[in-house]
Amino acid sequence: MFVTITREPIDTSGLAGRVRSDADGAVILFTGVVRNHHEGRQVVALRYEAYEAMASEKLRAICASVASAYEVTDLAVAHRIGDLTIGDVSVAIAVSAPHRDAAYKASREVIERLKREVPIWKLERYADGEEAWVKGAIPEPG
Amino acid sequence: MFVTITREPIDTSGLAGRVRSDADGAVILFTGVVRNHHEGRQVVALRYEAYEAMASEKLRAICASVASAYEVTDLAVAHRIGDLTIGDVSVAIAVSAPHRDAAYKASREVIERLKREVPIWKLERYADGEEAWVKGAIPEPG
Amino acid sequence: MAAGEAPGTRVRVTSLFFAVYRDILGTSELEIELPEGSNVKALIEAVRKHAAVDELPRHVVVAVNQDYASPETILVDGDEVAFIPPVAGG
Amino acid sequence: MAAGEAPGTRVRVTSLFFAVYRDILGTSELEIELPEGSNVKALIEAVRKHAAVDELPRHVVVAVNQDYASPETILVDGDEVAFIPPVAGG
Repeated sequence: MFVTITREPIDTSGLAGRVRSDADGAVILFTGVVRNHHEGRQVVALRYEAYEAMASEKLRAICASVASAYEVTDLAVAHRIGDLTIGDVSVAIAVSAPHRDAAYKASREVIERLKREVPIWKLERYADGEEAWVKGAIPEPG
Repeated sequence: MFVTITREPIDTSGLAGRVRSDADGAVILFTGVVRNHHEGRQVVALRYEAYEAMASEKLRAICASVASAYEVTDLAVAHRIGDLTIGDVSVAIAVSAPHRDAAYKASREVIERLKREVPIWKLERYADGEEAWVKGAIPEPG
Repeated sequence: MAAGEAPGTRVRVTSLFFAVYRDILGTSELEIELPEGSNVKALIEAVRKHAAVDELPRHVVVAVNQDYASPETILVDGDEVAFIPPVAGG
Repeated sequence: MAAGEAPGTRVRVTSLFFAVYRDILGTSELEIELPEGSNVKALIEAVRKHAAVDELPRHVVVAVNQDYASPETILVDGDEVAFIPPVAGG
Protein backbone atom coordinates (compact mmCIF):
# COMPACT_ATOMS: atom_id res chain seq x y z
CA MET A 1 0.00 0.00 0.00
CA PHE A 2 1.33 3.42 -0.93
CA VAL A 3 -0.16 6.83 -0.17
CA THR A 4 1.28 10.24 -0.86
CA ILE A 5 0.20 13.87 -0.74
CA THR A 6 2.67 15.60 -3.00
CA ARG A 7 3.52 18.95 -4.56
CA GLU A 8 5.22 17.22 -7.50
CA PRO A 9 3.57 15.98 -10.71
CA ILE A 10 2.17 12.49 -10.21
CA ASP A 11 3.93 9.63 -12.01
CA THR A 12 0.83 7.67 -12.94
CA SER A 13 2.67 4.83 -14.71
CA GLY A 14 4.93 4.44 -11.71
CA LEU A 15 1.91 4.30 -9.44
CA ALA A 16 0.28 1.56 -11.54
CA GLY A 17 3.58 -0.33 -11.63
CA ARG A 18 3.75 -0.32 -7.84
CA VAL A 19 0.59 -2.36 -7.37
CA ARG A 20 0.85 -5.19 -9.90
CA SER A 21 1.92 -8.68 -8.88
CA ASP A 22 2.05 -11.92 -10.90
CA ALA A 23 -1.22 -13.06 -9.36
CA ASP A 24 -3.12 -10.07 -10.76
CA GLY A 25 -5.34 -10.12 -13.80
CA ALA A 26 -6.51 -6.52 -13.62
CA VAL A 27 -4.99 -3.16 -12.82
CA ILE A 28 -7.17 -0.07 -12.86
CA LEU A 29 -5.68 3.39 -12.87
CA PHE A 30 -8.11 6.21 -12.14
CA THR A 31 -6.82 9.71 -12.76
CA GLY A 32 -8.61 12.87 -11.78
CA VAL A 33 -7.58 15.64 -14.12
CA VAL A 34 -8.01 19.41 -13.88
CA ARG A 35 -10.72 20.33 -16.35
CA ASN A 36 -11.45 23.68 -17.90
CA HIS A 37 -15.01 24.06 -16.66
CA HIS A 38 -17.07 23.70 -13.50
CA GLU A 39 -20.76 24.42 -13.09
CA GLY A 40 -20.78 26.45 -16.27
CA ARG A 41 -17.76 28.62 -15.48
CA GLN A 42 -14.47 28.55 -17.35
CA VAL A 43 -11.68 27.41 -15.07
CA VAL A 44 -8.09 28.37 -15.84
CA ALA A 45 -6.25 26.95 -12.83
CA LEU A 46 -6.72 25.31 -9.44
CA ARG A 47 -4.99 25.34 -6.12
CA TYR A 48 -5.34 22.30 -3.87
CA GLU A 49 -4.68 22.56 -0.17
CA ALA A 50 -4.61 19.74 2.38
CA TYR A 51 -4.36 19.16 6.09
CA GLU A 52 -1.45 17.01 5.07
CA ALA A 53 -0.82 14.75 8.04
CA MET A 54 -4.49 13.93 8.49
CA ALA A 55 -5.10 13.58 4.76
CA SER A 56 -2.33 10.99 4.45
CA GLU A 57 -3.60 9.14 7.47
CA LYS A 58 -7.21 9.19 6.22
CA LEU A 59 -6.14 7.93 2.79
CA ARG A 60 -4.21 5.09 4.38
CA ALA A 61 -7.26 4.20 6.48
CA ILE A 62 -9.50 4.25 3.40
CA CYS A 63 -7.10 2.01 1.47
CA ALA A 64 -6.89 -0.44 4.37
CA SER A 65 -10.66 -0.51 4.70
CA VAL A 66 -11.21 -1.02 0.96
CA ALA A 67 -8.49 -3.69 0.82
CA SER A 68 -10.29 -5.63 3.52
CA ALA A 69 -13.69 -5.28 1.82
CA TYR A 70 -12.67 -6.45 -1.68
CA GLU A 71 -10.37 -9.12 -3.07
CA VAL A 72 -7.66 -6.72 -4.15
CA THR A 73 -3.93 -7.25 -4.07
CA ASP A 74 -2.69 -3.71 -3.55
CA LEU A 75 -3.66 -0.05 -3.73
CA ALA A 76 -1.68 3.12 -4.30
CA VAL A 77 -3.00 6.67 -4.11
CA ALA A 78 -1.32 9.96 -4.89
CA HIS A 79 -2.98 13.36 -4.44
CA ARG A 80 -1.27 16.47 -5.66
CA ILE A 81 -1.53 19.80 -3.85
CA GLY A 82 -0.42 23.31 -4.72
CA ASP A 83 -1.01 25.10 -8.00
CA LEU A 84 -2.28 23.02 -10.91
CA THR A 85 -3.27 23.91 -14.42
CA ILE A 86 -5.69 22.40 -16.94
CA GLY A 87 -4.76 18.81 -17.79
CA ASP A 88 -2.68 18.24 -14.66
CA VAL A 89 -3.41 15.05 -12.75
CA SER A 90 -4.74 16.00 -9.31
CA VAL A 91 -5.30 12.47 -8.05
CA ALA A 92 -4.34 8.99 -9.18
CA ILE A 93 -5.58 5.71 -7.76
CA ALA A 94 -4.06 2.39 -8.81
CA VAL A 95 -5.69 -0.88 -7.79
CA SER A 96 -4.59 -4.40 -8.64
CA ALA A 97 -6.63 -7.55 -8.20
CA PRO A 98 -6.80 -11.11 -9.46
CA HIS A 99 -10.19 -10.31 -11.03
CA ARG A 100 -11.55 -7.12 -12.53
CA ASP A 101 -14.82 -6.87 -10.63
CA ALA A 102 -13.04 -6.28 -7.33
CA ALA A 103 -10.62 -3.86 -8.96
CA TYR A 104 -13.41 -1.70 -10.39
CA LYS A 105 -15.38 -1.67 -7.15
CA ALA A 106 -12.36 -0.91 -4.99
CA SER A 107 -11.18 1.87 -7.31
CA ARG A 108 -14.57 3.49 -7.26
CA GLU A 109 -14.89 3.23 -3.50
CA VAL A 110 -11.49 4.84 -2.90
CA ILE A 111 -12.31 7.91 -5.00
CA GLU A 112 -15.82 8.27 -3.54
CA ARG A 113 -14.53 8.06 0.03
CA LEU A 114 -11.59 10.31 -0.74
CA LYS A 115 -14.03 12.99 -1.88
CA ARG A 116 -16.17 12.65 1.25
CA GLU A 117 -13.63 12.06 4.00
CA VAL A 118 -10.19 13.41 3.20
CA PRO A 119 -9.36 16.99 4.29
CA ILE A 120 -8.39 18.48 0.94
CA TRP A 121 -9.77 21.69 -0.55
CA LYS A 122 -9.83 23.20 -3.99
CA LEU A 123 -9.61 26.86 -4.99
CA GLU A 124 -10.83 27.47 -8.53
CA ARG A 125 -9.48 30.33 -10.61
CA TYR A 126 -11.75 31.54 -13.37
CA ALA A 127 -11.16 33.16 -16.72
CA ASP A 128 -12.60 36.45 -15.41
CA GLY A 129 -9.94 36.70 -12.67
CA GLU A 130 -12.21 35.66 -9.81
CA GLU A 131 -11.45 32.74 -7.57
CA ALA A 132 -13.51 30.67 -5.15
CA TRP A 133 -13.24 27.67 -2.86
CA VAL A 134 -15.23 24.85 -4.38
CA LYS A 135 -18.30 23.99 -2.33
CA GLY A 136 -17.39 20.58 -1.04
CA ALA A 137 -18.93 17.75 0.91
CA ILE A 138 -19.55 17.90 4.64
CA PRO A 139 -16.89 15.44 5.74
CA GLU A 140 -18.14 12.09 6.98
CA PRO A 141 -15.98 10.21 9.44
CA GLY A 142 -15.16 7.00 7.53
CA MET B 1 -11.68 6.77 -30.93
CA PHE B 2 -8.79 4.38 -31.39
CA VAL B 3 -8.84 0.59 -31.65
CA THR B 4 -6.01 -1.78 -32.36
CA ILE B 5 -5.33 -5.50 -32.34
CA THR B 6 -1.58 -5.72 -32.09
CA ARG B 7 1.30 -8.16 -31.73
CA GLU B 8 3.44 -5.49 -30.04
CA PRO B 9 3.52 -4.63 -26.33
CA ILE B 10 0.78 -2.14 -25.48
CA ASP B 11 1.84 1.41 -24.62
CA THR B 12 -0.68 2.01 -21.85
CA SER B 13 0.44 5.57 -21.05
CA GLY B 14 0.23 6.46 -24.71
CA LEU B 15 -3.28 5.01 -24.86
CA ALA B 16 -4.42 7.07 -21.86
CA GLY B 17 -2.79 10.16 -23.36
CA ARG B 18 -4.78 9.71 -26.57
CA VAL B 19 -8.16 10.16 -24.92
CA ARG B 20 -7.74 13.16 -22.61
CA SER B 21 -9.01 16.60 -23.55
CA ASP B 22 -9.14 19.83 -21.54
CA ALA B 23 -12.83 19.28 -20.81
CA ASP B 24 -12.15 15.99 -19.01
CA GLY B 25 -12.07 15.52 -15.29
CA ALA B 26 -11.50 11.77 -15.28
CA VAL B 27 -9.44 9.29 -17.24
CA ILE B 28 -9.70 5.59 -16.42
CA LEU B 29 -7.17 3.10 -17.70
CA PHE B 30 -8.14 -0.54 -17.34
CA THR B 31 -5.41 -3.06 -18.02
CA GLY B 32 -5.92 -6.78 -18.24
CA VAL B 33 -2.71 -8.52 -17.28
CA VAL B 34 -1.58 -12.12 -17.75
CA ARG B 35 -1.76 -13.72 -14.32
CA ASN B 36 -0.01 -16.83 -13.10
CA HIS B 37 -3.09 -18.83 -12.18
CA HIS B 38 -6.49 -19.80 -13.58
CA GLU B 39 -9.05 -22.05 -11.93
CA GLY B 40 -6.45 -23.45 -9.59
CA ARG B 41 -3.81 -24.24 -12.22
CA GLN B 42 -0.45 -22.54 -12.50
CA VAL B 43 -0.21 -20.66 -15.79
CA VAL B 44 3.21 -19.92 -17.28
CA ALA B 45 2.25 -18.30 -20.58
CA LEU B 46 -0.66 -17.47 -22.88
CA ARG B 47 -1.27 -17.25 -26.56
CA TYR B 48 -4.03 -14.96 -27.81
CA GLU B 49 -5.53 -15.43 -31.23
CA ALA B 50 -8.06 -13.21 -32.98
CA TYR B 51 -10.20 -13.10 -36.08
CA GLU B 52 -8.44 -9.82 -36.58
CA ALA B 53 -10.58 -7.94 -39.06
CA MET B 54 -13.82 -8.81 -37.27
CA ALA B 55 -12.32 -8.22 -33.83
CA SER B 56 -11.25 -4.69 -34.77
CA GLU B 57 -14.63 -3.99 -36.29
CA LYS B 58 -16.49 -5.36 -33.25
CA LEU B 59 -14.34 -3.31 -30.89
CA ARG B 60 -15.04 -0.18 -32.88
CA ALA B 61 -18.77 -0.93 -32.78
CA ILE B 62 -18.63 -1.49 -29.01
CA CYS B 63 -16.78 1.78 -28.48
CA ALA B 64 -19.27 3.67 -30.63
CA SER B 65 -22.19 2.13 -28.78
CA VAL B 66 -20.70 2.86 -25.35
CA ALA B 67 -19.79 6.41 -26.39
CA SER B 68 -23.39 7.03 -27.34
CA ALA B 69 -24.75 5.54 -24.10
CA TYR B 70 -22.54 7.50 -21.66
CA GLU B 71 -21.23 11.04 -21.43
CA VAL B 72 -17.69 10.16 -22.37
CA THR B 73 -15.27 12.19 -24.45
CA ASP B 74 -13.20 9.47 -26.03
CA LEU B 75 -12.25 5.80 -25.83
CA ALA B 76 -9.20 3.86 -26.91
CA VAL B 77 -8.77 0.09 -26.81
CA ALA B 78 -5.75 -2.06 -27.55
CA HIS B 79 -5.77 -5.87 -27.46
CA ARG B 80 -2.57 -7.78 -27.83
CA ILE B 81 -2.36 -11.13 -29.61
CA GLY B 82 0.39 -13.70 -29.99
CA ASP B 83 2.55 -15.11 -27.21
CA LEU B 84 2.39 -13.37 -23.84
CA THR B 85 4.01 -14.10 -20.54
CA ILE B 86 3.04 -13.41 -16.91
CA GLY B 87 2.68 -9.69 -16.26
CA ASP B 88 2.18 -8.74 -19.91
CA VAL B 89 -0.73 -6.43 -20.64
CA SER B 90 -3.21 -8.30 -22.83
CA VAL B 91 -5.80 -5.54 -23.09
CA ALA B 92 -5.93 -1.86 -22.23
CA ILE B 93 -8.99 0.38 -22.26
CA ALA B 94 -8.70 4.14 -21.79
CA VAL B 95 -11.81 6.26 -21.28
CA SER B 96 -12.01 10.00 -20.72
CA ALA B 97 -15.05 11.92 -19.52
CA PRO B 98 -15.95 15.21 -17.90
CA HIS B 99 -17.18 13.28 -14.84
CA ARG B 100 -15.96 10.06 -13.28
CA ASP B 101 -19.27 8.21 -13.06
CA ALA B 102 -19.59 7.98 -16.83
CA ALA B 103 -15.93 7.03 -17.16
CA TYR B 104 -16.24 4.11 -14.74
CA LYS B 105 -19.45 2.82 -16.31
CA ALA B 106 -18.16 3.10 -19.85
CA SER B 107 -14.85 1.42 -18.99
CA ARG B 108 -16.64 -1.47 -17.37
CA GLU B 109 -19.06 -1.88 -20.23
CA VAL B 110 -16.30 -1.99 -22.83
CA ILE B 111 -14.43 -4.80 -21.07
CA GLU B 112 -17.61 -6.78 -20.36
CA ARG B 113 -18.76 -6.54 -23.96
CA LEU B 114 -15.27 -7.24 -25.28
CA LYS B 115 -15.28 -10.49 -23.35
CA ARG B 116 -18.70 -11.52 -24.66
CA GLU B 117 -18.65 -10.30 -28.25
CA VAL B 118 -15.18 -9.98 -29.71
CA PRO B 119 -13.68 -12.98 -31.54
CA ILE B 120 -10.51 -13.47 -29.52
CA TRP B 121 -9.31 -16.74 -27.98
CA LYS B 122 -6.81 -17.63 -25.32
CA LEU B 123 -4.56 -20.70 -25.11
CA GLU B 124 -3.21 -21.26 -21.62
CA ARG B 125 0.11 -22.99 -21.05
CA TYR B 126 0.53 -24.64 -17.69
CA ALA B 127 3.52 -25.41 -15.50
CA ASP B 128 3.13 -29.14 -16.22
CA GLY B 129 3.59 -28.63 -19.98
CA GLU B 130 -0.06 -29.03 -20.91
CA GLU B 131 -1.99 -26.38 -22.78
CA ALA B 132 -5.68 -25.72 -23.32
CA TRP B 133 -8.00 -23.23 -24.94
CA VAL B 134 -9.77 -21.30 -22.21
CA LYS B 135 -13.48 -22.11 -22.06
CA GLY B 136 -14.96 -18.83 -23.18
CA ALA B 137 -18.33 -17.20 -23.53
CA ILE B 138 -20.81 -18.10 -26.26
CA PRO B 139 -20.53 -14.93 -28.31
CA GLU B 140 -23.52 -12.62 -28.18
CA PRO B 141 -24.12 -10.36 -31.14
CA GLY B 142 -23.84 -6.88 -29.59
CA MET C 1 -22.83 -15.98 -59.49
CA ALA C 2 -26.12 -14.21 -60.15
CA ALA C 3 -29.42 -15.41 -58.71
CA GLY C 4 -31.94 -17.12 -60.96
CA GLU C 5 -29.53 -19.41 -62.76
CA ALA C 6 -30.37 -22.95 -63.73
CA PRO C 7 -31.01 -25.55 -61.01
CA GLY C 8 -27.81 -27.26 -60.01
CA THR C 9 -25.90 -24.02 -59.65
CA ARG C 10 -23.63 -24.09 -56.62
CA VAL C 11 -22.14 -21.44 -54.35
CA ARG C 12 -18.62 -21.53 -53.05
CA VAL C 13 -17.94 -20.19 -49.56
CA THR C 14 -14.79 -19.92 -47.52
CA SER C 15 -15.02 -21.33 -43.99
CA LEU C 16 -12.55 -20.12 -41.36
CA PHE C 17 -11.72 -22.03 -38.19
CA PHE C 18 -10.12 -20.50 -35.12
CA ALA C 19 -8.68 -21.78 -31.88
CA VAL C 20 -10.27 -25.02 -30.69
CA TYR C 21 -12.30 -25.37 -33.92
CA ARG C 22 -9.07 -25.26 -35.93
CA ASP C 23 -7.75 -28.05 -33.72
CA ILE C 24 -10.94 -30.08 -34.29
CA LEU C 25 -10.98 -29.57 -38.05
CA GLY C 26 -7.23 -29.84 -38.47
CA THR C 27 -7.23 -26.80 -40.72
CA SER C 28 -7.83 -23.06 -40.49
CA GLU C 29 -9.73 -22.77 -43.76
CA LEU C 30 -11.93 -24.85 -46.08
CA GLU C 31 -13.46 -23.98 -49.45
CA ILE C 32 -16.87 -25.62 -49.56
CA GLU C 33 -19.43 -25.78 -52.36
CA LEU C 34 -23.13 -25.96 -51.58
CA PRO C 35 -26.31 -25.93 -53.66
CA GLU C 36 -27.47 -22.40 -54.32
CA GLY C 37 -29.90 -21.20 -51.65
CA SER C 38 -28.15 -23.14 -48.89
CA ASN C 39 -28.14 -21.58 -45.48
CA VAL C 40 -25.61 -21.43 -42.66
CA LYS C 41 -27.13 -24.54 -41.10
CA ALA C 42 -26.38 -26.55 -44.25
CA LEU C 43 -22.80 -25.32 -44.25
CA ILE C 44 -22.33 -26.33 -40.63
CA GLU C 45 -23.63 -29.83 -41.45
CA ALA C 46 -21.21 -30.06 -44.38
CA VAL C 47 -18.35 -29.07 -42.12
CA ARG C 48 -19.37 -31.62 -39.48
CA LYS C 49 -19.09 -34.34 -42.13
CA HIS C 50 -15.66 -33.07 -43.08
CA ALA C 51 -14.30 -33.53 -39.55
CA ALA C 52 -12.78 -36.92 -38.78
CA VAL C 53 -14.68 -36.91 -35.50
CA ASP C 54 -17.47 -34.37 -35.07
CA GLU C 55 -16.39 -32.61 -31.90
CA LEU C 56 -18.11 -29.35 -32.82
CA PRO C 57 -20.75 -28.40 -30.25
CA ARG C 58 -24.45 -28.78 -30.97
CA HIS C 59 -24.78 -25.03 -31.49
CA VAL C 60 -22.05 -23.42 -33.54
CA VAL C 61 -21.88 -19.66 -33.75
CA VAL C 62 -20.76 -18.27 -37.08
CA ALA C 63 -20.08 -14.88 -38.58
CA VAL C 64 -20.84 -14.28 -42.24
CA ASN C 65 -18.58 -11.60 -43.69
CA GLN C 66 -17.61 -10.56 -40.14
CA ASP C 67 -21.11 -10.22 -38.73
CA TYR C 68 -22.68 -12.75 -36.42
CA ALA C 69 -25.32 -14.59 -38.44
CA SER C 70 -28.24 -16.92 -37.69
CA PRO C 71 -28.42 -20.53 -38.97
CA GLU C 72 -31.12 -19.43 -41.43
CA THR C 73 -28.91 -16.92 -43.22
CA ILE C 74 -28.73 -17.77 -46.93
CA LEU C 75 -25.20 -18.00 -48.24
CA VAL C 76 -24.11 -16.45 -51.50
CA ASP C 77 -21.10 -17.14 -53.60
CA GLY C 78 -17.89 -15.74 -52.13
CA ASP C 79 -19.15 -15.46 -48.54
CA GLU C 80 -16.59 -15.74 -45.75
CA VAL C 81 -18.03 -17.80 -42.93
CA ALA C 82 -16.08 -17.83 -39.68
CA PHE C 83 -16.77 -20.54 -37.12
CA ILE C 84 -16.49 -18.70 -33.82
CA PRO C 85 -15.70 -20.79 -30.71
CA PRO C 86 -16.69 -19.36 -27.36
CA VAL C 87 -14.66 -16.16 -27.05
CA ALA C 88 -12.10 -15.48 -24.33
CA GLY C 89 -10.53 -12.10 -24.99
CA GLY C 90 -9.54 -9.64 -22.33
CA MET D 1 -1.36 19.55 32.73
CA ALA D 2 -2.65 16.66 34.85
CA ALA D 3 -6.33 16.11 35.57
CA GLY D 4 -7.63 16.82 39.04
CA GLU D 5 -5.90 20.15 39.52
CA ALA D 6 -7.49 23.05 41.33
CA PRO D 7 -10.54 24.76 39.79
CA GLY D 8 -9.53 27.54 37.48
CA THR D 9 -7.00 25.40 35.65
CA ARG D 10 -7.12 26.04 31.92
CA VAL D 11 -6.23 23.98 28.86
CA ARG D 12 -4.45 25.40 25.86
CA VAL D 13 -5.38 24.04 22.43
CA THR D 14 -4.15 24.85 18.96
CA SER D 15 -6.87 25.57 16.42
CA LEU D 16 -6.04 25.17 12.71
CA PHE D 17 -8.02 26.81 9.91
CA PHE D 18 -7.95 25.70 6.31
CA ALA D 19 -9.25 27.02 3.02
CA VAL D 20 -12.41 29.12 3.39
CA TYR D 21 -12.20 28.99 7.20
CA ARG D 22 -8.73 30.51 7.04
CA ASP D 23 -10.17 33.30 4.89
CA ILE D 24 -12.99 33.85 7.39
CA LEU D 25 -10.70 33.86 10.44
CA GLY D 26 -7.90 35.74 8.74
CA THR D 27 -5.37 33.30 10.16
CA SER D 28 -4.38 29.68 9.78
CA GLU D 29 -3.79 29.06 13.48
CA LEU D 30 -4.92 30.30 16.90
CA GLU D 31 -3.80 29.31 20.37
CA ILE D 32 -6.86 29.36 22.63
CA GLU D 33 -7.18 28.78 26.36
CA LEU D 34 -10.34 27.30 27.80
CA PRO D 35 -11.44 26.20 31.26
CA GLU D 36 -10.44 22.61 31.96
CA GLY D 37 -13.19 20.20 30.95
CA SER D 38 -14.29 22.32 28.00
CA ASN D 39 -15.54 20.47 24.96
CA VAL D 40 -15.23 21.04 21.22
CA LYS D 41 -18.48 22.99 21.22
CA ALA D 42 -17.03 25.51 23.66
CA LEU D 43 -13.94 25.92 21.50
CA ILE D 44 -16.06 26.55 18.41
CA GLU D 45 -17.99 29.25 20.29
CA ALA D 46 -14.72 30.86 21.39
CA VAL D 47 -13.51 30.86 17.79
CA ARG D 48 -16.78 32.39 16.57
CA LYS D 49 -16.24 35.31 18.96
CA HIS D 50 -12.74 35.72 17.64
CA ALA D 51 -13.91 36.23 14.06
CA ALA D 52 -14.66 39.81 13.05
CA VAL D 53 -17.87 38.59 11.44
CA ASP D 54 -19.02 35.06 12.28
CA GLU D 55 -19.28 33.50 8.83
CA LEU D 56 -18.65 29.99 10.08
CA PRO D 57 -21.59 27.69 9.32
CA ARG D 58 -23.99 26.57 12.03
CA HIS D 59 -22.38 23.14 12.12
CA VAL D 60 -18.62 23.12 12.05
CA VAL D 61 -16.78 19.83 11.58
CA VAL D 62 -13.55 19.51 13.52
CA ALA D 63 -10.81 16.94 13.88
CA VAL D 64 -9.07 16.56 17.22
CA ASN D 65 -5.52 15.30 16.79
CA GLN D 66 -6.37 14.31 13.21
CA ASP D 67 -9.52 12.34 13.95
CA TYR D 68 -13.00 13.66 13.27
CA ALA D 69 -14.52 14.46 16.65
CA SER D 70 -18.00 15.22 18.00
CA PRO D 71 -18.92 18.55 19.64
CA GLU D 72 -19.04 16.77 23.01
CA THR D 73 -15.41 15.66 22.89
CA ILE D 74 -13.57 17.00 25.96
CA LEU D 75 -10.38 18.85 25.09
CA VAL D 76 -7.14 18.32 26.91
CA ASP D 77 -4.08 20.49 27.07
CA GLY D 78 -2.04 20.40 23.87
CA ASP D 79 -4.84 19.14 21.61
CA GLU D 80 -4.67 20.14 17.95
CA VAL D 81 -8.15 20.99 16.71
CA ALA D 82 -8.54 21.41 12.96
CA PHE D 83 -11.60 23.23 11.64
CA ILE D 84 -12.48 21.24 8.50
CA PRO D 85 -14.52 23.03 5.82
CA PRO D 86 -16.51 20.87 3.41
CA VAL D 87 -13.89 18.82 1.59
CA ALA D 88 -13.27 18.92 -2.16
CA GLY D 89 -10.39 16.64 -2.97
CA GLY D 90 -10.13 14.47 -6.05
